[in-house]
Amino acid sequence: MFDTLIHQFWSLTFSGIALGFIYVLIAMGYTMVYGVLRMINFANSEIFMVGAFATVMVSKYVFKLSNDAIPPSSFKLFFVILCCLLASMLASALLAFLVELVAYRHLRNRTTNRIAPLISAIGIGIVISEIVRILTGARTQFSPNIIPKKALATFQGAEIRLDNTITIIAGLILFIILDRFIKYSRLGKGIRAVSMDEDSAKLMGVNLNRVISLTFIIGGLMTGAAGFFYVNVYENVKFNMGFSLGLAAFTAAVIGGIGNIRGAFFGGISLGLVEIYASAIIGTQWKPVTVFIILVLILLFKPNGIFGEAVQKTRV
Amino acid sequence: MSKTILNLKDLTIKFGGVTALNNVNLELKEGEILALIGPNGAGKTTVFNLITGVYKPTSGNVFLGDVAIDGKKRHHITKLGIARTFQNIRLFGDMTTLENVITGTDVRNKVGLIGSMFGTPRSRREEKASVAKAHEILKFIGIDEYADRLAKNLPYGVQRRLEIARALGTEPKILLLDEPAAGFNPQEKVELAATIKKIRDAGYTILLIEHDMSLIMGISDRVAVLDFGQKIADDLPSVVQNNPQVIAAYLGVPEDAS
Amino acid sequence: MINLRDKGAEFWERSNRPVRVLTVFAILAVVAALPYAGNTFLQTPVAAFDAVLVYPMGMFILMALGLNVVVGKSGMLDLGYVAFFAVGAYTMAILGTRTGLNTWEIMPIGIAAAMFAGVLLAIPTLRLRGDYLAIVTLGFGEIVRVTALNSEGIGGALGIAGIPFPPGLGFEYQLLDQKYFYWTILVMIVLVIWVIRRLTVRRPGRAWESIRQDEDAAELMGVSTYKYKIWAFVFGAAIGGGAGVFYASRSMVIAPDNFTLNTSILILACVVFGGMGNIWGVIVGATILGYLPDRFRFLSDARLLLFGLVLVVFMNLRPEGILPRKKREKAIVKKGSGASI
Amino acid sequence: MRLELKDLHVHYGKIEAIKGISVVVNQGEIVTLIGANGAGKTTTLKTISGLRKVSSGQILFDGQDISTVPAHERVDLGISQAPEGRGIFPGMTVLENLEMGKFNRKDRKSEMDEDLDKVYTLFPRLKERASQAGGTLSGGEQQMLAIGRALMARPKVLLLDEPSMGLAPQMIANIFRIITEINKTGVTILLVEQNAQQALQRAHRAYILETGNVVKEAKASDLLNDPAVREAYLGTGAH
Repeated sequence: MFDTLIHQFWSLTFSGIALGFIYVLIAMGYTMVYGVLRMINFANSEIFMVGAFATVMVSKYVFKLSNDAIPPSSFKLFFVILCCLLASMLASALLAFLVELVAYRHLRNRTTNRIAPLISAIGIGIVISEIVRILTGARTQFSPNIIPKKALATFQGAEIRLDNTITIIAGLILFIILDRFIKYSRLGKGIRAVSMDEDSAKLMGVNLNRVISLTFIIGGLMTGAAGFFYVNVYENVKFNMGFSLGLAAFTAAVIGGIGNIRGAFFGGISLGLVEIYASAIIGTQWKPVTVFIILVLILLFKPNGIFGEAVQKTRV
Repeated sequence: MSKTILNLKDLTIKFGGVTALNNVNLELKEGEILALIGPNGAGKTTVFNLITGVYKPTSGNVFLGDVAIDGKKRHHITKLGIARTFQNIRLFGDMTTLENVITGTDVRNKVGLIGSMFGTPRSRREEKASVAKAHEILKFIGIDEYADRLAKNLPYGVQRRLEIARALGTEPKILLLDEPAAGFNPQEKVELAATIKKIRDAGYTILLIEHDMSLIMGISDRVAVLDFGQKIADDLPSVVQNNPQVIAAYLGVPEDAS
Repeated sequence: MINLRDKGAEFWERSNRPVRVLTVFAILAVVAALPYAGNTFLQTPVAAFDAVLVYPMGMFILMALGLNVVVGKSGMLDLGYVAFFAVGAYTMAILGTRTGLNTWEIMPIGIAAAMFAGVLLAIPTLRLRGDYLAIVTLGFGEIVRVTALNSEGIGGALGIAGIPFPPGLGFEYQLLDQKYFYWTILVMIVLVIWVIRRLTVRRPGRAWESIRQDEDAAELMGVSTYKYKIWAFVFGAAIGGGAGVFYASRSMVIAPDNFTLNTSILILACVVFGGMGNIWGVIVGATILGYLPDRFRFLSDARLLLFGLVLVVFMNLRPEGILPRKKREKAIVKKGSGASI
Repeated sequence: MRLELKDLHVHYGKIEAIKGISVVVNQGEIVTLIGANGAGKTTTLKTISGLRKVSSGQILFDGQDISTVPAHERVDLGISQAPEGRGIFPGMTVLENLEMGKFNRKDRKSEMDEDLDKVYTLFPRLKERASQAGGTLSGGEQQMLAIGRALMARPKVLLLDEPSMGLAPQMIANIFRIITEINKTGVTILLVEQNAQQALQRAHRAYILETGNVVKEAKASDLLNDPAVREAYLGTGAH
């Protein structure tokens, strides 16, 4: 039972970290929104799905990539990656912005009922995934291989693959940029202020609606990036792909303490690893069950996450 | 001397690093009206929250009779005989006035889901008794004419009174009133004072947070003063009123230094 | 917009007992005669009309009534309601194909199994805040499906086939003419309405209402909120489970694919559309949303899209649904009106 | 600068919290609103700063009706508030909190430093704790921070909501001394207080509020020894 885990430990670890970074980025979508609104963005999994589709579309129809053709050379490869990544990020950010407008803004000013925005967000999530389902005929779309899955080096017998490496490095860079932005930029401080005390933030001159939109947009950018990396590693997209990844990323956010971006970083990486190790032991088909059990356990015993309020300084 | 019904012993509670209450001792005698006063932020509502189980004390105990009730569940404390009203009205707005009170009386009812589902004789009996009791309480408080109105549509003054009625519905031994006169005009305050006295005369013990001094002086048997989470006075109203420390806490110390 | 619920309530109040009894029987008679209306403008183009009456319409109404106790009455957002439906259905499928028990004997077992699943989920999660509860139930619904999918012992992805019809009671349940199924589910619906109405005007209903409106105040008024939340959850689960047993017994074959998140969303949309917290609204909502996609061909593929739109539009524009919860007050003699007390 | 409330009505849901009050604050004054809990003092301030909606009536600021201007834009007009309960950002450092006060001001760095210097001169304690998280400050220090932060926006009028709440007498005296100092630098102040004695000593004029109405308006020094004030707080029979 543990054979796979022991024999492929390092290879699993690299995949786990790469998967972890995908979770980290999607978790930003949840955690940013939660930080300012204290609400779960139930449409975030669909925002991710659309980001992933954007990469497939651009690589397939703009750059005409296909798995039969010769993979692009280094400069063109870089250019393709950049375009696909940007397309994913922008598509998701735009969608996130719309989700806020349609599902949250009106209700936020009108009702104190906490269920209403949740239902409305669920609804918009369904609408998005159904539109994609109808457009794609519910079929899985296979993506051309953008980043070649070649080994850069080996470590303890495990291959260090290019696609995983790019995911990890780019994910890390995006995370650091976001972290710095929230901590030091003027708008980042506005976001933090709203998350701590909405009324006081208004008294400082912070435009609440604008900050909330911005939060959704930033969350969308990160979630969209995750879509790009996901496509690179797994090479297929489907209208309902968001559900399980969304639940996992939400779990990652909760592990580290939702609303806390550094917590989400920690949560994403650890969940990625746990999931990959657990799959090696009990089989991939039980992955969602593992994630769900982790989520329930965390909510029960550590509802504020592993870091709890201790790292409130870094809170969004 | 009548016997002590509620006893707060060395109550201390800290939130983070801040000590909200520091070693507060307070005794409530059966059948009295005790007013708890003090400036904003002195810790009055915190005392209510400790008594009703919303907070657990950092140290110290709350005794109801001889039973320590700190740490017990909130609904259980209500069942033991303590009911309260809220400073910022928290009625069940989508229920009628009558239903609000009946929800209070339910704590004395025994029938559960199964009994209600099958409409057992006991469930029918209890429902009937609850309705009758609720009407009685509404008449007693003087708002029975509003029985079928939705609570959220009631005038402000009636809402405040309904808070009291709902609390009485739980048949408490002790009634905690949190600023029942807030937002009242002088005429309403006079009426409220009469109501509170009437409740006491009906056999309830009352602990009251209030800012309106004329109301307090008119009805309370004793006044306890909190300042900074500490009890600085506990005496007859007339004595407390002229206590320099109390005056200082309320009006501020005339500044002589500068 | 006129408040239909109040119009109905007004009529009900003005009527005396014989009129009320007559009204109920008249409505029941019309509803019961529906299977004979198949060749009118009501005809559904894809599936047979009598089948549509049973599923989705009847099933939706039944489940929406159950979910309404959880979401509408008690204010807990349960996004995994399909799980209880699945537990009921699988209980029927397993016991129906492997033991000699018939549908009516399995019914209480299926309900009990669903209630047990409800308790299992409720005990750890009902202490959580509303939005966490929503996502945990969402996950739970999916987990039940994934578990069924991966458990070869209960058929895996293929599910279970050959589930027996309910035994006839002087008549035979038939596949081609489903009016007996329809009448059976009608009886179940009437029973459920009757039970829910009893509960909601009595102590449990008040407890649920108070929890929905202000949980802390309810607790401080002596309502054991945790207990009543569990009850609401388990009661809803029981109805879902019962619906599941009947569904499996009618469909003869079930598979994990019948129990996706979509079903939970569809039922939630029925509740939201009709009016959270109001059983008549929920019935109207489930009837319309159950019927429309089968009546209009272009809607059947976009069914879920339509339901998603319903959620967004209704939450934003008419959060109280078609039939709002109790709004009307009995006329009162107001003394000294205008004064603030 | 002149701030004027004209027949202002404010509702919380169906309940009328402010029932048509008229208040005037002139350039350079300290005006105080006193009254018991529930009188509507805090609501009045929140309405001026835009956190509460006006039901009817006007808020005139330099002659212009600002009652529909959103809260975040009123800061730019020159209205700053140190809210009740201080409302500091607990997870930000003291310096960051102060910088938030300048959120919409595109000042040069030198102006920022100048304003910081001013605040630090008024509250030397804040300078010592500049890099400490706001949430770790004592109540008095938080109050200083709230006032200092409001000053960073270079307000024309400063709204102070119960600056003495929950503070030790020594600290209260200190805060009020600083309020006078701020006023002397040309900032107009509207002060809501329960600590009537202190407020009346410091203010030029005062309004007494009772259940959403202004029941008395007078020079602060006249009210200081007015039995009516004492009565409002301690009831008849106090002497």
